[in-house]
This record gives sequence, structure tokens and C-alpha cells, in this order.
Amino acid sequence: MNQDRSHVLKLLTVVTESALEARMVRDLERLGAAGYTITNARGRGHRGVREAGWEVERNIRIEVVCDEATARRIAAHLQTHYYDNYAMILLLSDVEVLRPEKFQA
Amino acid sequence: MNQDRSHVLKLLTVVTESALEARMVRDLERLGAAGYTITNARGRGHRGVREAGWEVERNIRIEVVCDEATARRIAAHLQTHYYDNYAMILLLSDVEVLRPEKFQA
Amino acid sequence: MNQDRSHVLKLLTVVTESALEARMVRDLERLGAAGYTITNARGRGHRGVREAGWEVERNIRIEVVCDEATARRIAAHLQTHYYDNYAMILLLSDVEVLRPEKFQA
Amino acid sequence: MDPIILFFLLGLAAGLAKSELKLPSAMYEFVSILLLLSIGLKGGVELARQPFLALLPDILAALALGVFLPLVAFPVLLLLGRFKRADAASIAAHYGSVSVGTYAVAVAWLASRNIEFEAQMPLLLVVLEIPAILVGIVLVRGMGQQTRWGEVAHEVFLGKGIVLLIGGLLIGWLSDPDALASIEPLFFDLFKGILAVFLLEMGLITASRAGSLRHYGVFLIGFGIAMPLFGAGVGGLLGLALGLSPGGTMMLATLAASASYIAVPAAMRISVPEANPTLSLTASLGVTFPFNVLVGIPLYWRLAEFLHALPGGG
Amino acid sequence: MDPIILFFLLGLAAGLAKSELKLPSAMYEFVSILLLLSIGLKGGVELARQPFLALLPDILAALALGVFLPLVAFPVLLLLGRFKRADAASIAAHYGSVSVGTYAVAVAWLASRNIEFEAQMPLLLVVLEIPAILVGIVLVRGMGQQTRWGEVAHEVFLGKGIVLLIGGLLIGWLSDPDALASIEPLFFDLFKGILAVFLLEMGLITASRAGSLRHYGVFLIGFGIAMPLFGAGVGGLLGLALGLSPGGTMMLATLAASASYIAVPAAMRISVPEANPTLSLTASLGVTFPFNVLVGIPLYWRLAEFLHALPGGG
Amino acid sequence: MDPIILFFLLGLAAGLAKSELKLPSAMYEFVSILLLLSIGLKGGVELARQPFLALLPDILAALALGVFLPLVAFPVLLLLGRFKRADAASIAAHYGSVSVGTYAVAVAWLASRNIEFEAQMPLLLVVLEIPAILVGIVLVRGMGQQTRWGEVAHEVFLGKGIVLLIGGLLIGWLSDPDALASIEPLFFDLFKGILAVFLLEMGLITASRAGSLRHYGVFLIGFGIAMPLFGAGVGGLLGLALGLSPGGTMMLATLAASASYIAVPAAMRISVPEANPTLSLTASLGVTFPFNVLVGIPLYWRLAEFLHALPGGG
Ligand SMILES: Nc1ncnc2c1ncn2[C@@H]1O[C@H](COP(=O)(O)O)[C@@H](O)[C@H]1O
Ligand SMILES: Nc1ncnc2c1ncn2[C@@H]1O[C@H](COP(=O)(O)O)[C@@H](O)[C@H]1O
Ligand SMILES: Nc1ncnc2c1ncn2[C@@H]1O[C@H](COP(=O)(O)O)[C@@H](O)[C@H]1O
Ligand code: NA
Ligand code: NA
Ligand code: NA
Repeated sequence: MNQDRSHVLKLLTVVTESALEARMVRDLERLGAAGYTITNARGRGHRGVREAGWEVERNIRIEVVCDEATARRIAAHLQTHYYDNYAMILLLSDVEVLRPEKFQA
Repeated sequence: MNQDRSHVLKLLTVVTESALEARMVRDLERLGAAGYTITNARGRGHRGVREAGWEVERNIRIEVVCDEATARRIAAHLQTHYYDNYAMILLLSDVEVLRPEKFQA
Repeated sequence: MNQDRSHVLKLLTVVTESALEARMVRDLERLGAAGYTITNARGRGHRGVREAGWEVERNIRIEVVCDEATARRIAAHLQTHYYDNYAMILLLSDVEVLRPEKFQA
Repeated sequence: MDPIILFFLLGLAAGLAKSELKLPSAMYEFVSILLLLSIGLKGGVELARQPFLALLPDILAALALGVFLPLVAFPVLLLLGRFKRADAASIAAHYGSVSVGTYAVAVAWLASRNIEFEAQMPLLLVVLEIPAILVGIVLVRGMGQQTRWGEVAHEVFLGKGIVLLIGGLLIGWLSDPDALASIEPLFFDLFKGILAVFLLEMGLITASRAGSLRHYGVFLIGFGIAMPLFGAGVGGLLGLALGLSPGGTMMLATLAASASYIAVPAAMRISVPEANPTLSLTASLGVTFPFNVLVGIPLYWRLAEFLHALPGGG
Repeated sequence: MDPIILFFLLGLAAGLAKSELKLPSAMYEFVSILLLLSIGLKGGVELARQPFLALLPDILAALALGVFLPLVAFPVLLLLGRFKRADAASIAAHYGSVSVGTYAVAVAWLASRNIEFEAQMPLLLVVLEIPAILVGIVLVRGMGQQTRWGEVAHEVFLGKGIVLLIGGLLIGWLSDPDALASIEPLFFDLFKGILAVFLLEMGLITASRAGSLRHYGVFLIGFGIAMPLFGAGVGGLLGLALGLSPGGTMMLATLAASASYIAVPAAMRISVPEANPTLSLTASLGVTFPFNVLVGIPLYWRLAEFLHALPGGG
Repeated sequence: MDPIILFFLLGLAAGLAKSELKLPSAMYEFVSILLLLSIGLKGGVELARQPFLALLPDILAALALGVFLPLVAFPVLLLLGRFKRADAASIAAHYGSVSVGTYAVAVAWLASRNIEFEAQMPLLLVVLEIPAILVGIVLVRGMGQQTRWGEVAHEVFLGKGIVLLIGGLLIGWLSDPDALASIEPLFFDLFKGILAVFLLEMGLITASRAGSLRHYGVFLIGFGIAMPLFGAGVGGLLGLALGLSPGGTMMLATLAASASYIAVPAAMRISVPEANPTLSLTASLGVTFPFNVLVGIPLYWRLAEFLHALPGGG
């Protein structure tokens, strides 16, 4: 695991409504993500408290590791299609990965 | 989503005892966090193994995205009030966000 | 919480099969991690969809905060022993911590 | 008092007092899945005993009811309530559809009084879930191609609630009655206990809406009480017209009075995302559900009795 | 042997053998919620049958017991055990309060022997949960303003356990007895099965404390056995003085002997955070709970029989 | 039709139609834990009634069966199926072991027809789980030191399924029969209802394998049907040879025909990680489980009847 520049990828983290899970998964696949990881979450933001109690008001937290271009393409797509009407935040950061080829679709 | 410096915020991650959830939420609001995301977790640290089995010994993992000053204010508060007596770790890192105005209280 | 260089540690994130949890915990301890945090997760990668439905095909997401040498040692170990035969990804990033002594084994 | 109502009040009180009580979400899902299956099974068992064709008038009437109610609610919300078009349509859709929780409480209410009702009620419950969703979408989007109807149909017919209700109906229908006896301890004997746990959680959920209730004010409260009363009237008259028994008339009134909080929110979130879900859920969960459970159900029984006592009322 | 004890031993053995067996936490919460509600309901049903005022002496006696026990335990822990003040106070609070799991096992034990006990026991269970918590806090903080009593009261009275117990009591009390019959299959018929699953998990939890037990050594083990014996003696005598039946005497002895592992840890975590929760949980869960379940309960019955056989013992 | 089969079909249909229906994983675990404990308990109760030594021949025969089946399957998979050595061994291990879900469906099938079977079946279920795992490992690794047998033993004997089955057996065996009555409502009366919920989830899981089925093609489908038929033949003959009743013969045939999807995948994942789990799970869950549940079980009953009608067939 050397620090060769090519091993640094982007980690895109999305926190959004559980109701969107199926859609998100479809969109991610279509936009070229090689994989994703989802955990259940709860939280608060501009659209109020979203606690894990019942299905309609729960969040999920999605992580996608990919190259910068893909990350920005996905982020732009989500921003256009969901940002206005759904509880959603998008975070982007750098991560170093082992075997970068695993993260190419 | 350009890389304008102003879009880089801090991600504060807290792992602590589930019993503190209500308090944490209150403190975060008071200290100016615009939102937070919580997931259930288990783990091990200096205070031993905390496995998700039953309520008294479970962890939560809280994420707060905010500007650096707020992050440091929250971190300092948690450190003063909880660090000595509770299982807790605090992590701070950089994240790029879409629409930074979403993360202002 | 000043920005003294010595306060920056590594955050190693592993997403892998739940079936490996007991082993991972043992390996982490042996390899010098002072602690870890685990959450349940689901996802998709090269080994297909792993949804949280039933035990055999579920993921966990492990986070370990430690110094760079330990992180690379753990990553190398996991890569050698598990990467070929198990669903697994490894991510490495920088985090600033409060009280770095908490993260030494 | 009826213990299941007290369970609801316990949840409500605990929530309003900001108690630490919280049911794990898996537990909430477990009890709702069992409830949906039980209601479907019960209905299927009864349906197996009668010719299907005889039910057609009832089914058509339910469809008409599900189209009519949101069309009445929509202009009221738009003009009187001054809601945005999408919000008015979404709330209207919630009230045109039905609440399985309210239905279950009504079933338990009648059962504890040994009042019979028609076997087709669970079928009408399913039928009534759907048309209001489509009406709501059309009210916002028109009939145009803007709407991805395929996705809407998927959301509506393959949502958890509908699949479990219809699945239960079919299983009850197709099963050997003797073989069913062996699954009765879980699905029938435990029904009211499970319903009690469900209502405990519903009380907590209702309490969590108190904040938005304060925020969105009196119109929503007024609408959340007036609309079920109007719906109950229409449903009761329709029951009478269909020749239902007093119990059946009361059930149809209750269905018409109830407002969805599972199927419709999910469908609206996908099909009319610009509608604010807080508005409709606050009305449906924060006002109408407790109103129906605490006040409405006994009232609708009085209504059914009154209608059946009318000259020519059956 | 009694199967529920065997379930506890199964959990214990599986845990000690480091088996993969783990119950999902939602399942643990599900069964504890059902147990708490069942105990409350059962108590409420019985209470509805008697005048409330007649219970005042028992309630006052329970309050006194809950104050007395931690005041005895505290100096022992401080002086003999050489614990820090906060730790001694916290452990004392655990032992002054009660364990619902132990109570449930005692209920099942008496039920399987058809031994009656007084209806007010669940009420005393609730009453006994609380005073020791306040005593524990005062022992560390004094009566000063340092303690945010509002927060403490919130933690104590609105914790999950108390809300469900009191809620169950009230529901049982206020419910129409006929209507209650319909929720009995879940809350009463399944009680011992649910308790068995609960004890399986308790066995696993107890096993997970084996490590800290080795670490904190013999004093905790000694205290974890001596203190319940002392508590049982005091509780048994108090039961006799209150004129309770042998069954009721045994239940009060068991309550006094049991140590909290839900309400008190949660309250201490918030109010006396500097106390090390590992110490108190290791004693209460790792020593006293298994001791009471495996050895104590039959013993306390013998004690009750012995006390009632004394001249003038009722 | 039998409702539990319909529950399986409902899950299958919902999954194939990509419905939103999903059971929370805690719910799946809850029902599997209850099933495993129920099966064990039931067996233990029956076993308590007979001398243990009389069972030795049956136990030895089951061990032999569990060694024999994977040794037959392995060369077929290696040579005909052209699988890699590790994959062939892993699939063979799955088919040499047993499926608790299939067993439970067979129990329910016989119960609804009032057909008796021998009390030792749950014990044979446990015994049959294990040898095939060891055979599978030896087929890949040889008997050498490469394998950490300690870890394998831990995985095999302390896995969730075995602990609960054996634990249940022991509890049923050691418990006072009268005391057991009090946990019957949960573990016995609810058995078929719980099994129905379990099969709903199994249908969803089976449906999720449709994709890999298309991918891995016809050999797996053929093997997934032929192997259970072969296994049932061997198991049936063995049952006859052991002098089992027709019901017992059918149960042994079913056990032999069934393929593991819990214990073996977990053990293989740890011991033979280079084997692709998708292959074995697709065969076992995607083909053999539905085949056995829908077609096999009635067939194996016919087989048992046929064998017992043979001259000298008991
Ligand atoms: N500042 C924040 N920090 C961490 N998580 C946030 C923040 N703001 C929002 N979230 C999460 O994102 C979800 C949607 O946010 P929003 O669209 O602002 O309601 C919330 O329910 C939180 O889980
Ligand atoms: N080095 C570490 N890496 C990741 N998580 C940790 C680490 N140390 C502690 N934690 C988490 O933080 C919780 C509290 O830590 P502690 O206060 O050290 O007991 C633990 O239960 C873990 O979930
Ligand atoms: N590109 C990715 N981004 C985020 N998570 C991933 C990615 N690839 C794989 N994962 C996660 O890692 C697990 C194992 O990956 P794999 O070994 O590729 O099957 C998957 O089930 C996902 O949860
Ligand atoms: Na309606
Ligand atoms: Na006590
Ligand atoms: Na087999």
C-alpha cells in the first residue's frame, strides 16, 4: 500500500431518506459506481428530525468509493434530481485504497 | 460542485455510549450544529468491549458537519463534559460539501 | 485541540462479511489496534449484492483509528489473508484526534 | 375501557412527556407485518365461503369512493387551506385512501361487542388503498407523460402493505381450512395483543408530531377532524346503499373516515416529491388517527345504527 | 428442572464457551418490553379488585426498605471494599433497587407451585425501583444544588422500565376485565416462553461479565452473595410484619435481595458519571442475578416458610 | 393447499416481482431462533421417554449417511460439473448436511396428516449436520495440519444453529414435563405460525438467487434436483433398514435430501474460503430448498409408503 497518487480516490457519502434506497441503488449503478455500502441511520437537518422509529421517517447513509469524475457525476445527478425535494446531504472526501482496480465499474 | 475553498467543512465523528444520545442531541443543538446523523455501533476501547447486545452497553456513532469553529467548540465541550467519565472518542476530518449553506444553523 | 501534527492519525475503514467479525476482532487486537468501532452494513461490490436480510450475506463496517504504521500493518495483513477469498474493501484516510494517547494500544 | 385504546394513550403520554421509551424499529415492523397478514388471512378465509362475483358491486363502489373523497378534499385544501397544489393533492390522496391501523382497531371494537360484519371488508380495504393515490398524482401532474406510470404502479401494487394484505387474502382463500387452524395461534389468537403493541408505537409516533402540529396550526386540525366526519357520512350512506349490515356499514364508514399513513406517503414521496410530507403526516397521524381511534369509531357505530333505523334502512 | 432456569444455563454455557450465539438487540428489547408490560398488566388487574388506600402501609414500607438497604450497603463497600465514594454509592444504589428479571423468575417459580402472593407486588416492584437511586445520588453529591434534580427525576420516572411497568399497571387497572381477555394470549399465555428467551439472553450477558469478574476479584463476589442474603432477611421480616402471605413474604424477600441492572445503571450513568459502571454491573449481573435465579429463589421460599412457622408468624 | 407452502410462494412471488417487501433481519433471526429451539425442545421431550442406548444404531447410521452423501456428490461435481476442487467439496458438504427449514416443513406436513414419526429425529438432525462439513474440508485440504481443526470444531459445534438445537434438546430432556407446559404456548402452539413467517422470508431469499441461477446455468439446477432425489432414496432405504416407521422413514429421506444453508456455509466460509459461496447457496437455496418444500416432501412420503409396502418392508 504505497502512497502512489493513483491510489487516492474519492469517498462520496450520502445521507438521505430510506424511501429512496431502491432508486439510489439504481442510479448509482447507472452512473458507474463499482459498488456501495449502506447503513441505517437517523438524524436531523433542514427537514427536521428523522428518527429510526418507523419506516417513513428513517435515513440511510450510503458510501461510494470511486474516481473523482464519477463522484462528481453522481453528486451532480443527485443534486439535480433529489436535493430540492428530499432530505439529503452529500459529502466528498479523499481516501487511499488498496488495489484501485477494485473500484472501477 | 467546484473546489472553492469555502466548500470545505469539518466532519466531527463521535463514538460514545448510547445512554448519552438524548444529551448529545441537546448539546449539539445548543452548540450550533445545523444537523447530525446517528448510527448504532458497537466496539472496543479503553473502557472495554461494548457490544450491541443490550441497551446499557451499546455505542452510537454521531456525525456532524459544520464549520471549523463550531466543530472545535463542540469537541471542546464534549471533551470537558464527557471525556473523563464516559466511553467516547472524537475524530475530526475535512469534507467537501455541496451547498455549504445547508450546514449553517 | 490544537493542530499539532502529532494529533493526526489514520482512520482505517474495512467493509467485509459479517461472518468474519470474530476473526477480525481477534486479528485487530493481535496487530496492535487500541480499539475499533463496528456497524452493520449492506452493499454491493465485485462479489455481488450483500443485503442485510439474512446472516450469511450481510456486511459489517469496521473503523480503526491508529498510527500510520499500525494501519499499514493491519491493512497488509488483511490484504494477505482475506482479500482473495472474501468480500472486502479497505480505505485509509487522515483524521485529527483529541488526546492521541487514547489510540495507542 | 378497552385496553388497546389505553396502549395508544400510554404511547401518546410517554411521547409527550419525552420519556426514554422507544420501540426498536424491527419490533414495529414485526408487529405491522403480523397485523397486515392477519387481516388479509381473516378476510381470505371468509371470502372463500362466498361467490366472488357477488362482490363486484361492492368493489366498484369502493373504487368510486376512493376517487370521490380526494376530489372533495382537494379544492377545500387548495382554496380554504391555501396549500400549494402539490400539498393539497397529496393530503387529499391521504384522506381518500385508508389506514390499516384504524381498520384493525375497528375490527377489535366490533369483535369485543360480538357485532358481525361482512367478509369482504379486508378486500375493500385493499381496494380503497389505491385509487386515491392515482387521483392525487393526476391532480398535480395531469394525465400527461410527465408521470412515470410504470414506477407509480410498482410503488402502489408492490408496496409492503398491499403485498402483505393481498398475500394474506390469497393464502386465506386458497388454504385448506383445517390446515389454517395450525397457524391461528399466531395470526388470530395473538391479534389483539399484537395490535396493542402496535398502538403503543402509534401513540409514540403521534406524540412526535405534536411539534409540527403547533407549527402548522388550526386549519390542519380542523380539516383532520372534519374530513373524517364527512368521509364517515359518505361511507355510511354507501354502506346502506350496498345493503351492508350495521357492522359492515360502520366498517365502510370507518374506512372512508380513515387517512393513510403508510402506502400513500410512500407513493407520494416518489411520485409527487415536491409535496411536503410533514403536512400530510401531521394531519393524518397527528390529528385524524387519534381522533378516529378515540372518538370516531364509537361515533361511526352510532351512525350505522342510526342509518339502519331509518325507514327503509335495512 | 425448571426449563426457564435451563434456558439461563444454556445462555451462560454458550457465552462461556464463546459460541457464535447472539440474540439481535431488537429481540432482547422486544422480549423485555413484553415482560415489563405483562408484569404491569397482571398487577393492575389484581389491584383493580381492592381498595387503593389499604395499600398505603405496604407502599411506605417499600419506600423505607429502598432507603434502608443502600444505606447499609454503602459503608460496607466504602470501608470493607475500599471503593471510591462514587463507586460505593453507585453499587449501593443497585442493591437498594430491584431486578425485574429476578422478579419474573420468582413469579414463574411460585406459579408453577400454585403458591399465591399478594396482588400489590408489581406495585411494590415499581415503588422499590426508585428511592435507592435518590439515596445513591445524595451519598455522592449531598443534597446540594450540584445535582440537576429535574434531569434526575426525568431519568428515573421516564426511563423505559418504569414507564412500561406503570403503564401496564394502569392499563390493567383501568381496563374492562372482559376486554382484557383478548390480549391475554400475548401478555399472559406467552409469559413464561418469553421469559425463557429473556433468560437465554441474560445468560449470555452474565457470561460476558466473566472477564471483569476475574479482574475485580473476590470482594465483589462475596458482596454479591452476602448482600442479597441480608436483603432477603430484611425483606422477609418486613413481609411478615406487614402481614403478607408466605408467597408475598417470599416475593418481598426476593425484591430486597435483587439488584437492578437496567433502571439504576441508566440513572447513575447520568447522575454519577464518575462511578465505574463495570463494577456495579459485574456485581449485579455477574454475581447476584445468577445467584438469585439459581440458588436464592428457592432459599427465600424456605425463609418465608420458616418465618411463617415461627410462633406468631401468621 | 397448506398455508405454510403458500407463505413460501408469497415470498417467492414478492421477491421475483421486486416488491418492496423486506423483513427486518432481527425478525428473521427471531423466528429462526424460535424454530431451532422448538425443534430441539420437542425432540428432547420425546427422548426423555426412552433409553438413550437404544438410539446408538440410529446415530451411527446417521453419521455414516453424512459421510457417504458428500463422497458421492463430490466426484459428480468435480467430473461432470467441472467445478474447481474447493467448490465441488463445498457443494458436496452442503448436500451431505441438512436443512432445518426443510425439516420443519416436513414436521408440519406430517403433523397435519396425523402421521407419527420417531422421537429421535431431532437428534439425527443434529448428528447429520456435522460429518459432511468435516468430509468437505478433508476433500480439499487432506487430513494434514494445514487445517486449524480447533477453529473448525469451534465453528461447527458452537455455531448458532447447533447450540440452539442441542440446547433445546437438553432443556426438553432435563425439564420437568409439567413445568414445560408453561412454555408450550410460545414454543409449540406458535410453531406453525412462526414457520409460516420463516418461509415467507425463505421465499424472498430464494427469489434473490434467481440472478445467479441464470448465471450458473443448468448443471446446478439438474444437480439441485437429482441429488436430493438420490439422497432421499438412500435415506429412505436406511430408514427401512433401521426399522423406522413410515413417518420416520420419510423424515430420514427428507433429511438426506435436504441441503444445508446455515451451518455449512458458515463453516465453509471459514475453513474453505476459496470456495465460492454463491455456487453452493444458489444450488441449496435457489433449487433444492424450493424443490423439497414444493415437490419433494409429498414425494418422500410416497417413497416411504412404497418401501414399507415392499415384502418384508416392516
Ligand atoms: N450538519 C449535518 N451534519 C450531519 N448530518 C446532517 C447534517 N445536516 C443534515 N444531516 C443529515 O442529513 C439528513 C437530511 O438532511 P436535510 O436535508 O438537511 O434534512 C438529516 O436527517 C441528517 O441525518
Ligand atoms: N482506536 C479506536 N478506533 C476506533 N474506534 C475506537 C477506538 N478506540 C475507541 N473506539 C470506539 O470508541 C468507544 C469508546 O472508546 P473508549 O472511551 O476508549 O472506551 C469504543 O467502544 C469504540 O467503539
Ligand atoms: N466502490 C465501493 N464503494 C463503497 N463500498 C464498496 C465499494 N465496493 C465494495 N464495497 C463494499 O465492500 C463490500 C465487499 O466488496 P467486494 O469485495 O468488492 O464484493 C461490498 O459488499 C460493499 O459493501
Ligand atoms: Na379515507
Ligand atoms: Na434490592
Ligand atoms: Na442432505
